Amino acid sequence: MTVHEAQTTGRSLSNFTVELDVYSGPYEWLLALILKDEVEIFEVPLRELVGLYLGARDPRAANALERDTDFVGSAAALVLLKSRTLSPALDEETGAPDDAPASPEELAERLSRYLEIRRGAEVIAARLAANAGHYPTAHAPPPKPGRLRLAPERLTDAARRAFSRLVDPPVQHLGPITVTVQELSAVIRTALARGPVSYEDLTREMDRLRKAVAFAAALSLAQEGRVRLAQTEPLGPLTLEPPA
Amino acid sequence: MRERAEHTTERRSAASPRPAYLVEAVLFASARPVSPAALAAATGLPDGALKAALAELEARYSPDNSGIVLRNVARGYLLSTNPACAPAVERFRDEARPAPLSGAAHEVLSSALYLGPVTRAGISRVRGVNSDAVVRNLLERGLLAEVGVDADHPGSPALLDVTDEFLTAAGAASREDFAPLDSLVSPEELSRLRERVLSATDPPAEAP
Amino acid sequence: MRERAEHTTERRSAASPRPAYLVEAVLFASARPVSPAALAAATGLPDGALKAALAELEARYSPDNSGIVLRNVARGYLLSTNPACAPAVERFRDEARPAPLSGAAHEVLSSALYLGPVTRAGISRVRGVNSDAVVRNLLERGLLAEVGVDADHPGSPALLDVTDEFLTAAGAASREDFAPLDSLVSPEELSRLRERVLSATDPPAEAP
Repeated sequence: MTVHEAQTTGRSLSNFTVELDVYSGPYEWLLALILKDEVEIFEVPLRELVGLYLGARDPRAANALERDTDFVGSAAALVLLKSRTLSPALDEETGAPDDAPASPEELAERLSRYLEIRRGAEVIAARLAANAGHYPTAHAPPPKPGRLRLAPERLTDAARRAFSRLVDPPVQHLGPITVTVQELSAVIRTALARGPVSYEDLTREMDRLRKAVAFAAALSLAQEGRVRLAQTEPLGPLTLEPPA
Repeated sequence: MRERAEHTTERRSAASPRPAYLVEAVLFASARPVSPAALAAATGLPDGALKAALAELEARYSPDNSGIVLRNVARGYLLSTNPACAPAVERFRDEARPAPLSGAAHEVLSSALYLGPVTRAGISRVRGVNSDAVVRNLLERGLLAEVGVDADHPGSPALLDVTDEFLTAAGAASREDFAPLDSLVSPEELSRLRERVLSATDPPAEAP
Repeated sequence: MRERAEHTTERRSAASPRPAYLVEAVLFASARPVSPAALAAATGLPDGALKAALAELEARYSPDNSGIVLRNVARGYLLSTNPACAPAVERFRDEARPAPLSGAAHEVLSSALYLGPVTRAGISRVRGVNSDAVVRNLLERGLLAEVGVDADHPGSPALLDVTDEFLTAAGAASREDFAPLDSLVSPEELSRLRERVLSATDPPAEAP
């Protein structure tokens, strides 16, 4: 551990802010907002997020290493959460998918309805795009004083809502995290001792969650310079190589 | 109303701005669509004169004729800048065009438009994923609103529907401007989908 | 700015609304007089074209020709309603229902009510999202006001607080009429809140 690491503990990412379609503000809030369902993880472009971090990264900063470590740690958590969101919701007790269709008939029915709604969404997207750029008059007089009515309950509800975001959300409902980045880092390093390995081979036997964490671990090792990631074409096979 | 109309007519004999000018001035002062009834009340114009004034203004404020356009949206009339001039307006206000909504948001709006009023749970069921965060975002943007509660369900969950702001943003005079849901997907496509699902989930031997 | 203007000129060759339309749109979207320099910057028009556009608009928006008039006032050009149409506009304003406030606006107001006077940055930090646009709207509506500056922070950012008009709208005689803060949030939340607001524009202090 370096002297810098010893001196600066926690909050290393506190002045990193992000501008995304779904959220703009301090990065350290994003995770909390996601866990509280204020921002849907599904909509957070992780790749863009990593790009923003790399763009804002200052390798000469005193706590650069700590910041990198913190970022990789939290980005790995986001990958984990996103992979869970993408897998079907499982009922904790029975392990059965939540609200599953009772019959193939019902499944077909639901998918048909979803297809229609999806088509409707495309129509709406096109109409909103076609009508963008209409700006309203700036000449509307302010309403007469005293016309506006504010409900005090809505104000106190809003205060409760906004102010309670400051406390870390409960994460128990996410269930135990049974695999860690450290574990998968060890797996990767063991594999690398025998030479380059493709991500696909490495993760072939793994479940979805482990695959996601392995990916985060590979990124983390690459950040630390302990692994080189090679990908010859976009979306092509990813190869992990020992450092030069 | 009648009294006002007479009053205005009387006064017009003196100063008398033309009917179209009165409507133009009122629309200029409103950032939201103004219903024909509200226009009539403010200007004191009888129905025929109001219609004629609006027709005149629609020609005057057409996209080919002006930097300001008149649109019939959300059951009312609204003047706004011509989108062809939007880059100049955005530079002037030093504001970027708002980012387009996400695909998830479009699906939630589609659910509310076609199935609304509908609960959050109803939207999530149709989409197959929890939609609460997207709904919250659309409520904040004023494109969805809570319009009542579903008293038939435990906890009386709120019912959501699209707003006039949504209709305005989509350039729609009313929800009837949107093609009906069952016209969006062809019967052939639906039956192909059905076949695929049933053959994938049901062993053919078990089919009756 | 220069670079932007050149860029626009280039792009106009494709779609090219007429110069007068560009100026018209910018004036429509500005509540304040716009100087010729600002018009030129926004529209990318050279001096001669801008003068010609303004002359065209002055004829179009003269008191005899329209419900909207173009005025050349001390600091620039301003569109406004034709005074002859003022009674109709006034009646409209009397009857128009004020636009309801969004959930975001309620959160910003409650932040100012309970934590004010507070800076824009403080509000944004408490809510976790940039709140500048919402704050601007509430300032325009007279529900928030700048009541001083925070001299302890770089740039001396303005301090915001709720106004008397806000209290009237909420039917309250004073801020004491609202439920106390510690009845709304837990002690843990309260201490986080204080930390958050006080850290305001500085990078937050290192954890203890």
